[in-house]
Amino acid sequence: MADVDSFRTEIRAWLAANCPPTCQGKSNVLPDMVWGGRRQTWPHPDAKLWFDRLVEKGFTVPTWPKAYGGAGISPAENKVLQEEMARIGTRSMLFNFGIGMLAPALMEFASEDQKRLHLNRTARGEIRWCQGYSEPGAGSDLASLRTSAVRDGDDYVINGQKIWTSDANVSDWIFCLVRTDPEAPKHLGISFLLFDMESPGVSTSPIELISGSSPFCQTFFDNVRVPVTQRVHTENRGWDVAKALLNHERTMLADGGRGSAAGAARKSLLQVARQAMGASEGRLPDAAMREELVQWEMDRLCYEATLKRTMDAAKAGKGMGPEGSMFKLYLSEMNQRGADLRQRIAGHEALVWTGDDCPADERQITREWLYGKASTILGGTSEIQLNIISKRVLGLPGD
Amino acid sequence: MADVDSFRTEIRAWLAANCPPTCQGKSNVLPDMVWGGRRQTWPHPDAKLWFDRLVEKGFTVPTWPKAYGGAGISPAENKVLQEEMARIGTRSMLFNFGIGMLAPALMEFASEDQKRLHLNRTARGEIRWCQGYSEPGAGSDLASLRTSAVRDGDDYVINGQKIWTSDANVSDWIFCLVRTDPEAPKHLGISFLLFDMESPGVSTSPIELISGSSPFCQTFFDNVRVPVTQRVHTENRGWDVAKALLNHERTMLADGGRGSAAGAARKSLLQVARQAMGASEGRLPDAAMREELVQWEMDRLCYEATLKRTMDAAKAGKGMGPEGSMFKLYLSEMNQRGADLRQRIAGHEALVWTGDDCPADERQITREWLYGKASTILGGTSEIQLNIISKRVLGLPGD
Amino acid sequence: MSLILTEEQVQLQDSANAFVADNWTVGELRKLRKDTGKGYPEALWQKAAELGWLAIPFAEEYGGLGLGFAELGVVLEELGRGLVVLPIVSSVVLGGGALRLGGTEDQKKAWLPKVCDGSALLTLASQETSRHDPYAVQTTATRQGNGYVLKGRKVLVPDGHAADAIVVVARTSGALGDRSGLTLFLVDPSAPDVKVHRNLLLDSRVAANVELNDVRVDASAVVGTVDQGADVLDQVLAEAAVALSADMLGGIQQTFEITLDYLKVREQFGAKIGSFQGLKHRAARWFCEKELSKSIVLQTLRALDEKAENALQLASVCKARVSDTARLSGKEGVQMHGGIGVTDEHDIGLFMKRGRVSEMLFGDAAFHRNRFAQMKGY
Amino acid sequence: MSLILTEEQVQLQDSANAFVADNWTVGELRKLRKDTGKGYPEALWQKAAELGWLAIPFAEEYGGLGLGFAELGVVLEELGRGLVVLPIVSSVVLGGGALRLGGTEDQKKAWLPKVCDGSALLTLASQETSRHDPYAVQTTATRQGNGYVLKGRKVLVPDGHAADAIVVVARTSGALGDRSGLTLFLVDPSAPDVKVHRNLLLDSRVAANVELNDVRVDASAVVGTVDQGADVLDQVLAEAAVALSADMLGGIQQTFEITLDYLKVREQFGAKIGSFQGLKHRAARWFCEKELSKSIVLQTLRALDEKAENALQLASVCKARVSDTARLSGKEGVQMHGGIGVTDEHDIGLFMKRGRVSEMLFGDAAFHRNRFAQMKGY
Repeated sequence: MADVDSFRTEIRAWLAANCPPTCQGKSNVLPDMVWGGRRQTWPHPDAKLWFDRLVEKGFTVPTWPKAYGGAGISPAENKVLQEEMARIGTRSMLFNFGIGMLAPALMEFASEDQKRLHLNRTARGEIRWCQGYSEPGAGSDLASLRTSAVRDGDDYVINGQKIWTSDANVSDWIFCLVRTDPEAPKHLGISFLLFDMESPGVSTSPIELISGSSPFCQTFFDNVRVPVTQRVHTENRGWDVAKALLNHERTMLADGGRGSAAGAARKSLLQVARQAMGASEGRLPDAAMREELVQWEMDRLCYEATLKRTMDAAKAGKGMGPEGSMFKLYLSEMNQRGADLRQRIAGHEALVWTGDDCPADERQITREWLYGKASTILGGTSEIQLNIISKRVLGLPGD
Repeated sequence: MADVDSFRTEIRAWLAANCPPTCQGKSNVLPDMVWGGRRQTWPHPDAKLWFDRLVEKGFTVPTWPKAYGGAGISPAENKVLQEEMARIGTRSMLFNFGIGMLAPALMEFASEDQKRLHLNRTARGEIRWCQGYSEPGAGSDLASLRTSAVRDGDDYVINGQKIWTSDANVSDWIFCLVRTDPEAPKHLGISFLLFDMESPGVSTSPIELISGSSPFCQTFFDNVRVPVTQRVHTENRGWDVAKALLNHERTMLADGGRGSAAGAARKSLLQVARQAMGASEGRLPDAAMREELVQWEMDRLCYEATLKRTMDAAKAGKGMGPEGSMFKLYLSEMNQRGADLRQRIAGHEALVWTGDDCPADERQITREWLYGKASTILGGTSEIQLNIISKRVLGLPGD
Repeated sequence: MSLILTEEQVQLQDSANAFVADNWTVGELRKLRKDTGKGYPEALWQKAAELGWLAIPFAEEYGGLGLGFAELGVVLEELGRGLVVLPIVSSVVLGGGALRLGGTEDQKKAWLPKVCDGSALLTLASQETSRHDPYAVQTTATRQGNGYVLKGRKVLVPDGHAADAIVVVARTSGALGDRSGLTLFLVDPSAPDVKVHRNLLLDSRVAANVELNDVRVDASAVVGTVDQGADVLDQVLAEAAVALSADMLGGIQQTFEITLDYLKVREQFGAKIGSFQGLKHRAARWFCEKELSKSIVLQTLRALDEKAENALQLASVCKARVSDTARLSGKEGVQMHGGIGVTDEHDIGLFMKRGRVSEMLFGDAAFHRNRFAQMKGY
Repeated sequence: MSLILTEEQVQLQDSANAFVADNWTVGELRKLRKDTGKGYPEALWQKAAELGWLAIPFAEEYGGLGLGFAELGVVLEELGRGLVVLPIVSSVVLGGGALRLGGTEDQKKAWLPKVCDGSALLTLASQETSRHDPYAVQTTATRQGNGYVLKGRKVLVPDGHAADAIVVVARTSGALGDRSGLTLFLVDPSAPDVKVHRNLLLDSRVAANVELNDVRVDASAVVGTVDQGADVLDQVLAEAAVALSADMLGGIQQTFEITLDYLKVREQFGAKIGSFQGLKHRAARWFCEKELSKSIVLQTLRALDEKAENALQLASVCKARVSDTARLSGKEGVQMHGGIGVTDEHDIGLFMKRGRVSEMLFGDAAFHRNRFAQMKGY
């Protein structure tokens, strides 16, 4: 505890000396998130200044080793750091797919040179990463991908097409699964490459969803040349990297969902209901809807308890493992159901797509309901999660 | 129409001349059902007299050909007959598995001699039939049955075991699936036999269910000799007969359920609820339960409409076919849900199994709930019905 | 009452089916998003009128065909199957229906022939609250001289922006929520004190919010009996709920068939996805729900025609069941299509959107279960 | 509050697990059907007392261990896993709990040590209506001299036939359904004007109906405050609902595991039935429900110990969720076993029956959802 206390003192002093007053408190000038990369812009020079100081100390990714751009501090120390930053109303803003998903996989599979290069650049916010996994023909059967990488001297030549590439049109680099051996069994002919999205032959096209425009893109590769040195792990063993990365993704989704979707829904479901149907003797007058709302709220509380139990177990040294699939399954379905309820409760205003006589809030409810339809499909369908649970958690035999 | 009218006149005259007054009206002496067979008893000699007269006219199975014990009348004429009997409060009482299930299969597959013998005896109420299909190891995979029939001269020698044989301990004859070729693919080594339950080597043992004692039995065959002439259809092609019979069974279940289970439940669900929870301002006070009750009642109405639509289509000459599976699936699940609801609504009295201070009605509710658990399993599980619907109705590919 | 189609009804079905195939593709809905006019294809409207569809439920003396909901349902089901956008429910069932049920002879003579030949579009302005609640009417009609002054705001008036006349529900007595005290008025939407806001709904159909800022109408504008408007209103809304259910049934069936086809061709993990029990069993259950929905629609359409005693109860059973099945269909249709199902490019999402709007129009499943419970003493 | 077991709790779990393995088989339940005595194995009751389990939630001054519901829950979960029949919830949580929360010093001294060492069995007589409704109390307690006269009829009194003392809820003022006006009394069931009817429940546990025919009690029999009995009653019933949830959780887990094992060995159509997606996906969803149930039980047990502000709300969430999961487990457990599952010979039906009774005790899911809705302003 003495160590932690002295660390706290140290951090307070550093924050006092380095965090500009404009970057603290409720009305600070910081952007919500810094995605990084060549397109990053800054709403205020102080935000950039503060970000540079965070980078310098390794505080954008505090628990990473110093050699890779982190601060090399322990989880306990990081907790103190986050508490102290929260105390003065500031934060470390860097967030992108490179940190939560790619980096853990690189730590496990990349060469030392690759780690030094890519982890450092990621930690410094120099690269915004996107993910090249799904393909139009492959769907849930990810490993049946067909984008080809053919060896030509010291390069691979890439041809093919990816889909559901989030933010491909604004990202700098991609981590990408390609087929390097079309003859091998499907899981054994895949390699994992990193390359620049400005390479000649790369183009992107945004996907319009049922909810309107979206961050998702289709990405096309037309004779894109990628140096062999940018392959992570052994040739044809990219599926090992992919699997590890998917596990991190599910964990991130389960945890990330906590603050955002469920939290936002909680605040407003009862409010939406009261606004739409009023109250009769202090109760919601529509008993059928009330029942559905209460069931949802109870499910949410039970989900929260389960997340807490799992985190407590993790703290006690028991890893999450394949139960991650349970969180992805349950959270996405619960939020989808919540969005559905909210839209049904909101009534006629939520049916309006465009119109001059309707509140924007309700129109937003409808877009969220529609966007939520993607949550049980993208990032692994509910059916895939059910397969994973029954196979890897319950030990039931394959089909 | 003229024909029908004259038939009606004829029937009225016959009824007036033949139906004893004691067998008419609300307080008649007739038993609910006549199962037939050597154990049949008669509550009143007039009932026996009336039954014999029905048999003589072929009116126990009016639409069967006269050669097989029926009256050879058309469906339209049969409608008139039933209307006229209902008008004076009498009925034809014969009911057993031989009529609804076995007979249609015999009509299709049996030899002329077999038809004359067995259909006539069935029509006259001389045989109560039971069904030897299921086996302990086979379950839903009916065709994997192992009861063996080995040819020995002009006989088969049967060894093995059946389960879920309804009323085996009080039946006269059994229609039974046996394996005559253990080497053939499983559907191609089965034969269909008819034999006497008093044959040496047949024994039965009743099955106790979670709801208490039951009509189901286990049936054991220990070197039972059955003449080869009692085989229906070609050797090793008994599965054809079995399939036809199962289709008739599902149709019978779907139609039979109409009057009994669903009807009985309809009468009492709301009553049970009012008795258990009273009313507040004319409404059931428990809104959550009310919602479940209403959903159930609506499902029941939609089911009834579907049954009617199918019957109307059948009348117009469009057969039922594999949709029979839908009725078995939906009806058994709906009734199970209804029984579950009734038990939950009835509250504490329905929790009592035995006790001197509790009404028998509520105790009955619990037994029905438990017995209903068998309805989605016996006669083809819900899962089997789902398979049949997806394959035979929807045309989806096999697993 | 037989629940299968007569020969004439089968012919009508074939003709509606051909009409859709020849004149419309689901993709037209994407164009309607940018339309700022009437919001439906006017040429098709004219063709539908020529085929006599708008005349189906009206008496011959007003230019009608003297047929019933069984026939109208056949047409609506086919149009729903194709997601065709035409204001039939608005004009024929809602506005025209109010006049058919409650109109004076003068009103009928003035408007019904035009409804039948498509030269006028009528609709009904009933709803005021977020959720359907037919007696929650705050719009007032105050007696003044030989007429009334209407004041209030209506929402979700189907095709209200394109209507030639709107039947408005207003309160002439009683308190908010009372069944009695409602009166129906025929209002000219081009009158100076009427303001119509055009809203594009999420399924590319259009509804309007209508402001009535002290609108003066003559006493001859009253449809039905003063203070007893709910008698006509209940019937009209039930008929609209059932007519819409027929449209929804078409959408449900088409969603099911499109998805079933997809299950038979799409491959994953080296097999057709329709061979996976996980999807197969869900498809089989969905099939059952679809069949039950179809049955209750057919039965209720006929119950309306026969003026069956339990017609209003059945209307609630029908709308509740079909709404639930539409929600299930939208959900399963999109989910079973996977990624492609959530793109705007694929049609399946359009079916889900139409089903969703219809689910909530004229009372959702919760509303109708509650209403049924009240009627039946639950 | 951490939602994983401490080392001591893991030891307690191991010891309870061994206790069940050494002393009990599920099949004992079939024997209890014919038992006409206390309805539970008295030798085991004594052993449970010796292990200190009955003393867990009581203060040391009354012979207790000064532990909490987290510990009691661990024991009850293991007993529930084995379907052991012991009146712990009756004596320790209901009767003993009422005294712990509301008893006078004299009452506690007289009874709690005996509850702790198993020499006395207490219980609570609260319910009167078919469905759980704690304020629907018609039993009256009328002041007379230095005491009260109790008159009424109680149902579903857990282990009431074997109790040495029963805490009876009676109305001292107010109207039927009022929360205020209830008072708790300690009643001797062997008193001449008390009549106890023994009922065997469908899961082989026993409950009694208790008639109170003008039973005289002293003023010292009052537990807690006159007219304010609901304060103690609400807490006791919530604690009982949560304790029972722990027992149910054990049953749910065992049902799941038995069924999972069956899916892995039973063959049909040439394959293990657990390889069919139709069953596999249902098992996976059931797994999720089971895990959620486990989490809410662990959280609520701890919330009771910490006297958390939202403990009563959580108790309702807990009982509602666990009741729903128990129903699902009973249904899926039996259905996935097929024919053998509906025979009396197989154990799976016994789990379903226990789950069913527990589902309805101390409020079913509908009751608790409604209660939660009221507490939270829905």
